[in-house]
Amino acid sequence: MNHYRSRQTQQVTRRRGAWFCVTAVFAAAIAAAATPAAPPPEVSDVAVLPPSNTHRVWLVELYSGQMQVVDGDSGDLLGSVYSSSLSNFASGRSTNRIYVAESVWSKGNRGTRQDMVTVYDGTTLKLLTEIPLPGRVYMAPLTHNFAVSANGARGYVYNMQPAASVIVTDLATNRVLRSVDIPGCALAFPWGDNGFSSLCGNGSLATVSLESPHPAIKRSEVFFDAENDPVFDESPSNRSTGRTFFISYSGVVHPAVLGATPALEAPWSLQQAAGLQPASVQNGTLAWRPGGRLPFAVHGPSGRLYVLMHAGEPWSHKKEGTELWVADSKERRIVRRMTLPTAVTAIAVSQDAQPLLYLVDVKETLTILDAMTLEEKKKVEQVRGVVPYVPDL
Amino acid sequence: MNHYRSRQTQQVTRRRGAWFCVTAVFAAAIAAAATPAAPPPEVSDVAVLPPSNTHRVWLVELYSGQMQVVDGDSGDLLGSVYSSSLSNFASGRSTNRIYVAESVWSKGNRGTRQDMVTVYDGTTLKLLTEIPLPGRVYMAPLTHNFAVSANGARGYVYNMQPAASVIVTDLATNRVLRSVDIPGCALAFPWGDNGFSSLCGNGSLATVSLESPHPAIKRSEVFFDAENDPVFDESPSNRSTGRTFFISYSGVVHPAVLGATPALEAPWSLQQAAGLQPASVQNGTLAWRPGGRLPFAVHGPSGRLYVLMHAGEPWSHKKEGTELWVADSKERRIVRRMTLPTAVTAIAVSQDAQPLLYLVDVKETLTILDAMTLEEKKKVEQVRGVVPYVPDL
Amino acid sequence: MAKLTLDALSEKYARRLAGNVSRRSVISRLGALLVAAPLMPVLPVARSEAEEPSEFTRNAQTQDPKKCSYWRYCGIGGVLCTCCGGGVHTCPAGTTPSPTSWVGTCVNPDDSKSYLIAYRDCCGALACRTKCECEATDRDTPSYRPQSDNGIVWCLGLSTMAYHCSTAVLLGSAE
Amino acid sequence: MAKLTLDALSEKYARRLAGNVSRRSVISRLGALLVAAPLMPVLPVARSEAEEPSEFTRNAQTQDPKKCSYWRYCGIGGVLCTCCGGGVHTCPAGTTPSPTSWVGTCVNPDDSKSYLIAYRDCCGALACRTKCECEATDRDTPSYRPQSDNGIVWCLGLSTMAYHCSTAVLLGSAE
Repeated sequence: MNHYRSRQTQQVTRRRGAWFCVTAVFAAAIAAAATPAAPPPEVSDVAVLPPSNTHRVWLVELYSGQMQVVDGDSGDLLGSVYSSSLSNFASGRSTNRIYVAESVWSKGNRGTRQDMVTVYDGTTLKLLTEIPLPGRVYMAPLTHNFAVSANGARGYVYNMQPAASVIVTDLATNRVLRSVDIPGCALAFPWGDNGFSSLCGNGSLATVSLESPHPAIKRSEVFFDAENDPVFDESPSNRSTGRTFFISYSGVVHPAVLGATPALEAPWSLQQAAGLQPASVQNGTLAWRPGGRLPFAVHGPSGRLYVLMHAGEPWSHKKEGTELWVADSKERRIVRRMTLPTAVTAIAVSQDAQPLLYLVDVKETLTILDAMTLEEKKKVEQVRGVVPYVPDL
Repeated sequence: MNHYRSRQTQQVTRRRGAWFCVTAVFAAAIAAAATPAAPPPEVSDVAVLPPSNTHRVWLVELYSGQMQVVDGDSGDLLGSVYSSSLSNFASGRSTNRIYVAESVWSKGNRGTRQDMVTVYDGTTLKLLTEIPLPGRVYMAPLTHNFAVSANGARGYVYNMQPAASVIVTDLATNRVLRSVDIPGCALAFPWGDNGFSSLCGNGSLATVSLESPHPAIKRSEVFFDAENDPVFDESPSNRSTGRTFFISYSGVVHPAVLGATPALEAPWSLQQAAGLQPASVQNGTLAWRPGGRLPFAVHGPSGRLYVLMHAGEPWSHKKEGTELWVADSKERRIVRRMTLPTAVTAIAVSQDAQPLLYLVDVKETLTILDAMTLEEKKKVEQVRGVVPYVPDL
Repeated sequence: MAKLTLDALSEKYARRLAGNVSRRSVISRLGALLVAAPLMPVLPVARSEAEEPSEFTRNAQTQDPKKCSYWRYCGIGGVLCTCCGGGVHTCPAGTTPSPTSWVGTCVNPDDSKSYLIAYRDCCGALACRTKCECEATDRDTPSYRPQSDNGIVWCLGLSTMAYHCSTAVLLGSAE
Repeated sequence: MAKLTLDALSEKYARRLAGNVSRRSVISRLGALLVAAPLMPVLPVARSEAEEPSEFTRNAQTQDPKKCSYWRYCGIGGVLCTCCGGGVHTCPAGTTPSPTSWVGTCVNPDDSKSYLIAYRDCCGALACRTKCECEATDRDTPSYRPQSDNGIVWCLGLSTMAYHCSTAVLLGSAE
């Protein structure tokens, strides 16, 4: 359970003086034994990450902290980024920067609280700077607790103390720009470079444009039943296109294109798209329902929507997926249902023309599939409590 | 692997004003529905530990931190004490205080290093104070990296930066008294109230009496072969009686009574005590050898010495025990050999007349045996990376 | 972070509020409160008056408070304090009850009556290491309805934020 | 903590020291150094000149540096950097080589010759999460002989103390 292990290193002496003494005693004998044919000694060096590609995936430990940068083709671990517990990770444009929104206490479980965005270089993984924050929500991490604008220039940190707000940071100058109150709402789904939307407790969407110095909040109509059939926090969204699928616990998909004026499209049912009855929200009714830690992934170019489904009653939205459903989101049709041999908690998909689908299951194995054929390409075992993210999404 | 889980709690409103509004709306209806027969509401309270007894055992997570106080009779968890990673725990007299020697960085993996002894009340487990330290060895924790005198008045913190020293703290006034250099030596085995001994790299013992304001170091003769057959760091010792068994990797027991002038007794072989040949230190020679994380425990009143043994070659001293050997240390005779169904990494034994033996195995199960009959009394599963300590030893 | 001192107040009012309305309705009304304006009415999905018992309620028991199926835990999420040196309403030594709690309504299978339960976290040490981890997600809502989201760490305002375990305090009858 | 800057020096001298003496002898001499006075001679247990290979040496391989049995790892303890984005002598991105290292002597089974290996930790992030954990305890001594104790965290003196993984740097021939 704890993977810290002792290791063998050595401090070879305590005092220079002592060394010279040793040298004097043995120098003659050693000099005679020199082997001129020996290979030149290796030098300790430090790796940099290979150039980023579309098959890079992040494995984030939600609770204990630390993120692993993994190559999706080989399954190899390329490097790790430290974080404190309950942190959020986000990428700059093309993963040139890695941002960690974290809360650290000066004495571990006590002392002074320090909220910050910690900035790492995306290639060397070196810590570049820390941006102190006036606050940050402290909770089991959600993707949209912390997000970065499409061009990588702004960071949005959801805060709740307990009034809800989004702290906007300038990632060029590494400072906080402003805090925007979002009463009754939560999270930040960025769209483009100059704004974000938040989900609200009454079933609407709040949209904040940052063009003006005093950003106004625009509220959408109520478009889902937040009491009886809320949409997932982890509804999938693309920061560049604004294309978002707000998906409810019962499996109703509310498509939207986020922007200064969000376009909300007519909802459809995942179950109906599979030729089944829509799932009921009545207690005791069994149906295929979406669920898990990260139950959704969208391949933007093809419009394919991947969903973890399980047979369950209402409010079973955290149950892992025993089937993978693949929907054509344009045709609103389930094009594939696949039984998962081990229940899966979280998925992500790459955004290129030969996309990879990443699945982390309850046995802590990462399985990498061809996202089009669903053929297995790679398995990595013992990934230990992580969820997969495709950065720069 | 990570056992932090999200949980359900609630902040019920954001603004008092809003509450009053709600109250106004619903007050009448609610008042009418009051149920006078309802039981009085429970109140949230905080437990204190039951009075300590001889069957209390500590389960210490060596790497990630945190210690669990467990009742050896029931196997129940009584309470937990936080620590940072790679910390040491020690008890005051009769466990009235719990001391944690720890190193904390102000930003988790970076920032300012803070070494301290953190003091907890042994009954309420409340943090009482922190004693700042000028340093502390940072390593996979060993029992004698940090120890407290028999009367609970002094703490001894082994330090290496890289010069070796022991920092003596006054646990009545919660301050550092002095630092004693112990060149070439390590650890602190306290004896009585006014001194400690350390093991040295040449195979001798260094003894420090703290009666005088300028403590002198007395060195013993060399009594073991530190190069080829060193004695275990985790050699068992009793702070009140000074009775110590320095046990070598090959299984040679060097009995000692620590004190201002340590009494070193003639060594004996565990294997010979079992009617076998002594184990060789030659590479490639197979023999029963002691090994594990905490391979030894001594029941003081009876003089019984419990040892984890395995079949192995030299330098296999970290291999877990597949047999438990029970020695009568007075008669220098193995009185019992028991096969362990699951390999055991660490043991401890209570000091009373009906002693309990605590074993933690590689499957992370705590097994509690009657230390006299070796009958199983209790099993606690999923104890997760801990070692057992009997406090006040 | 802002010090939260609404504890007694919130439980008191929540209890009165919940006195003769279902837990769902309470959530609905409190949830609506969080939205300053406009208060769009949300029509709940039509359902029968006598709703089926949830999966949790069907499997609840009253004998063993160290099991997730103990009746009071219908809305709990986290580690049970009963396994950590605490009790059903008692924090383990050295930890502190969280300043706020959520109130749920659970059915006691012995008398088939509904009772109000306050879920109160104990904060202090690291998460209690035990097998007793439970997650009852009945009406566990997303973060934009934080009043019933079991993901938020509500140890806020205490000198330590570390979550240790959860209690289920009986407030009284809900009927 | 004292900043350790003996790195280059220590490796250099250790290598020269170890040039024609066995690793065991080096340990012995360096160990003795740590004792200021008196330098009591310790008589090693009698052993033959041509010692049997250790269990590690008998099972060593030269093909896969992501396995504990890779020949250079005869004295390693911890997580292999080869599994963590580093290499046999390369720290993963974002980590820093420890300022000190221990020098071991390992036998390459391909040519049956002994080579000097510096075990150098990479420090920075938390411990690398991987299956590649190894502990070769050949001549891993107790803490009172710290020069060969694999329990001590030697990231001392760096701005971060956190251990991430271990490398095995080939220094040259030991024969």
